[in-house]
Amino acid sequence: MVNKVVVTFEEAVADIPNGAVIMVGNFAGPGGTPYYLIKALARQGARGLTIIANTAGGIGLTLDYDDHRVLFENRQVKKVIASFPFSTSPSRPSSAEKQILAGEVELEILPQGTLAEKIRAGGAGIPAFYTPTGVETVIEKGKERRYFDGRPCLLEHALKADYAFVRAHKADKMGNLVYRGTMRQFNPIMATAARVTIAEVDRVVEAGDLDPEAVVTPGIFVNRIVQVKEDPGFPRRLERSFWVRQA
Amino acid sequence: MVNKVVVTFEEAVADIPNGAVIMVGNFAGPGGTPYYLIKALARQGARGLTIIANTAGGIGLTLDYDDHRVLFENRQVKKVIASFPFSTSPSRPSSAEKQILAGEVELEILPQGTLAEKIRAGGAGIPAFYTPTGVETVIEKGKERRYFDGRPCLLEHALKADYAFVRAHKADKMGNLVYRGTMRQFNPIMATAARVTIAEVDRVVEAGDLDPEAVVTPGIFVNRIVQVKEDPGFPRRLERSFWVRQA
Amino acid sequence: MKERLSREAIAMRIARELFDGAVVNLGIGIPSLVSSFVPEGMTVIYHTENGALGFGPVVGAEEMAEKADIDLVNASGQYVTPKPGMCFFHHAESFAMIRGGHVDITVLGVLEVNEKGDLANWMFPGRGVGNIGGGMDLAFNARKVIAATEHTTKDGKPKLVRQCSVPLTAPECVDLVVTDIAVVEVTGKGLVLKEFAPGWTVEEIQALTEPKLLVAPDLKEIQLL
Amino acid sequence: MKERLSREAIAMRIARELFDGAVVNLGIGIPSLVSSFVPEGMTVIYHTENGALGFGPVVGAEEMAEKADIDLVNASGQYVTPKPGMCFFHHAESFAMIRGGHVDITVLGVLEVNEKGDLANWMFPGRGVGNIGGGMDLAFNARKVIAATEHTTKDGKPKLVRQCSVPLTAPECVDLVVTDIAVVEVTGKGLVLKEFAPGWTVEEIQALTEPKLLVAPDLKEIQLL
Repeated sequence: MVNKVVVTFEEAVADIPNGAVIMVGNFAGPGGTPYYLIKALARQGARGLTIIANTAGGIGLTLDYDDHRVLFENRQVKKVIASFPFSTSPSRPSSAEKQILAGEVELEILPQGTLAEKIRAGGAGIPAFYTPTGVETVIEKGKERRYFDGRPCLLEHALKADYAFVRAHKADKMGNLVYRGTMRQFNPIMATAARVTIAEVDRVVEAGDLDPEAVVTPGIFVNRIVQVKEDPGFPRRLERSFWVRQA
Repeated sequence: MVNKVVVTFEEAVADIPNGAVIMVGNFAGPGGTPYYLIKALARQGARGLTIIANTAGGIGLTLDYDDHRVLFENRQVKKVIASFPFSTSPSRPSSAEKQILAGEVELEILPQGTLAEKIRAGGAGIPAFYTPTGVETVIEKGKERRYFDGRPCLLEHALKADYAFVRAHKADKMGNLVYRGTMRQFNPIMATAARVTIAEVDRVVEAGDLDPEAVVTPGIFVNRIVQVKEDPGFPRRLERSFWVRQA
Repeated sequence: MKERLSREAIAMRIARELFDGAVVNLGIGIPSLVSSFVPEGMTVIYHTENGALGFGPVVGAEEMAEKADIDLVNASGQYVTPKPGMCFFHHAESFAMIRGGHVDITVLGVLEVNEKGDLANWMFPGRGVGNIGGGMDLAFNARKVIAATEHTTKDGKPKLVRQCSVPLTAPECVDLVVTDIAVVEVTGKGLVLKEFAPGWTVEEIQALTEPKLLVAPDLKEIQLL
Repeated sequence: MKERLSREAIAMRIARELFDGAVVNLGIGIPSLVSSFVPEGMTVIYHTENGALGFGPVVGAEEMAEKADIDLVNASGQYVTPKPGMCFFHHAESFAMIRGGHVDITVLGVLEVNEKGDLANWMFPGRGVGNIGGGMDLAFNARKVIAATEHTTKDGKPKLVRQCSVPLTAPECVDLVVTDIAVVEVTGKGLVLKEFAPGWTVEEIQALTEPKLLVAPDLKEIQLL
């Protein structure tokens, strides 16, 4: 039987070498962020990393918590590819922001939809695609412009990674993942685009315990599964479903 | 309240003009084929149609039934874009096959993955993309070749349609669709790529009656919903779930 | 100085642009207030970049203890509420909706808009950095782009300008600008003043606007309801 | 004439190429028989183009009345059975898996294979038409492509040829050819004969093969189990 469960977060990230390219699910708060995998990587200490994520960590949009900003604080990152890399509060710049402005970390900024589509392309074997987004803006710099039906578009290339850290609600032992509400964000596409995908989940169940119609990430995309063991204390009501019927 | 339900299949296809481009969900048998919408279009009689579908109808792979082959029999089609256009039985060529070989219907044949990705691109606002599939085959003819990381790829353009005929299991009145097993095939992507998407479903339910985590086609992609009123007699066990647990 | 519309009143005016069944994505700031003013009985389907459609209102401060859940948030990270008929999807599907033209209306904040409808709104003023986020895809691809803004900056400088001085979000994307003193339509001929706030004259509005305003034949006072 | 392996025996030999957890897509004909010979205790995850992974065996003739359901079929339209851990997805996701290199092994039928591993299998012989279907994406993109075939055509002509005479499915895609008399590996140096059917000599196999066969140092008789 296939069983992808790894007991500890330490084990799950142990083989990540210096210089690895890592995708990290993340968007506007701790929901759908692989919190413990990030912390384990901070302890593990691999350096010279390239991080692909929506933010560069610590943007302070909502809850203040330890997302991948800790990797910047530890100076483990050499490059970040993101759409929302800067703190929303000028008075509290993030570690990433300071390192980017000091030239210590390289930033590639992308429109969010282009970032998502590049990751999807990486998983889908599409080496490159055209998108209208970004023409005549800073995003166009260095990119090929081409017209389709008279509309200018930019050529964008696929993104792939060595590792993807994804956060899901439940996993079965074969690696099938289901999410909860807006947890999905970048997680399902990142799971397809990395050589090794590691999923942090609330609960591991047996194959057959997940509704096959509701599986979002097929198990073939997941290499390692780690179950969360403690409650980080974020507002969350796992006992309550988001499925509400009409009154 | 949004309510996209249309009572009859006749009404649902009434406005389709001559020359329309229509995507039709279809794959290896009647599962996921919008059987009654096709029949209604055959009765409605619009001509000069372009059909985008996996097959050109009547391939005889499994059950012999009236799929979009009836549109060819009626001589309503001028062009078909498909990956599997010919009958698998040389002794029983389909209507489409005869018309294609006689030069009466134009055929554009595509690899199935390229066909699917072109439709997905049409819905996703991606005007064109590169794929490795088809280089150095008949598919390359007239297409731009470009190398990515040394691998030759072909430029493929998005496909869009005026109408999409899709088959789903259930719809809520807002148009959210869930499928059943392998019904999905081309249906969810076609739903995104047409100006008007018409869904044929087993059952219409109220908003809130579908699990939001299991909705595959968001309602914004669906314009009209028609509920099937009779049993066409295909082998089907709607009372039985495909969700099986370990013994 | 004449009275200007409040941020809420700007949002109220924008809410009049919505229609039943509209798929709407609201940016942060004034745009986020629009959802409070949707007419009774009209269904508006809200889209959020992080993968939800058709969710309900933001969780109010008083309900926080009972309803806040990090797994149900909008693109600003605000807790929102579940609603019958909503659904979830991932980021590539979410932006496939935006890029594919399936979002009917987006309402975005503004640093500058010019007379061609170029929008600049992503660079933090004075910081030399900024977040592109989902705004660029929305500005390029939503069917209708409404810019929501005060008519002038805090130091009284026009935000409707001849030439944008900061990096663009998208060229020629804005359809309608709703400010605290005017409603201005972007047309092929230039900016057309369609509506004015109570008490404001064309000349007074023009004085706070860099490009020359054309005046609509049916110019009228802004109606909020 | 010496005895040749049955279609089932070819499938048995191919089953030995599978591994635990392998993601496998089987074409129609001989390839579809492979699933019957997976060793006990090994989990193979079957992929079908129409959007399922991890489903169970084909419904047998005797179970048809009880189990056939048009909503659970494989790419050949055969009814298959549900299995714990399976999942469903749409066609674009299905081919994203194939194109993205997530299918470990595909087993495909053959009209002709040449010494570079070019595969031709989509044109109906003699009809001048054919169905590309999902085979082209699989041949181009699966991690390992196994060609399953009789060694010669019905009229005794070699199917391992110097130059393909019919339109290609994909160039340089085949890794391993398993026939009714031999197992042949496609290498940068040419075709390498790895295994022979019981009783067959290298010379006899070469006589039915157009390109020159290199002989593996560890040449051995085909083992089926």
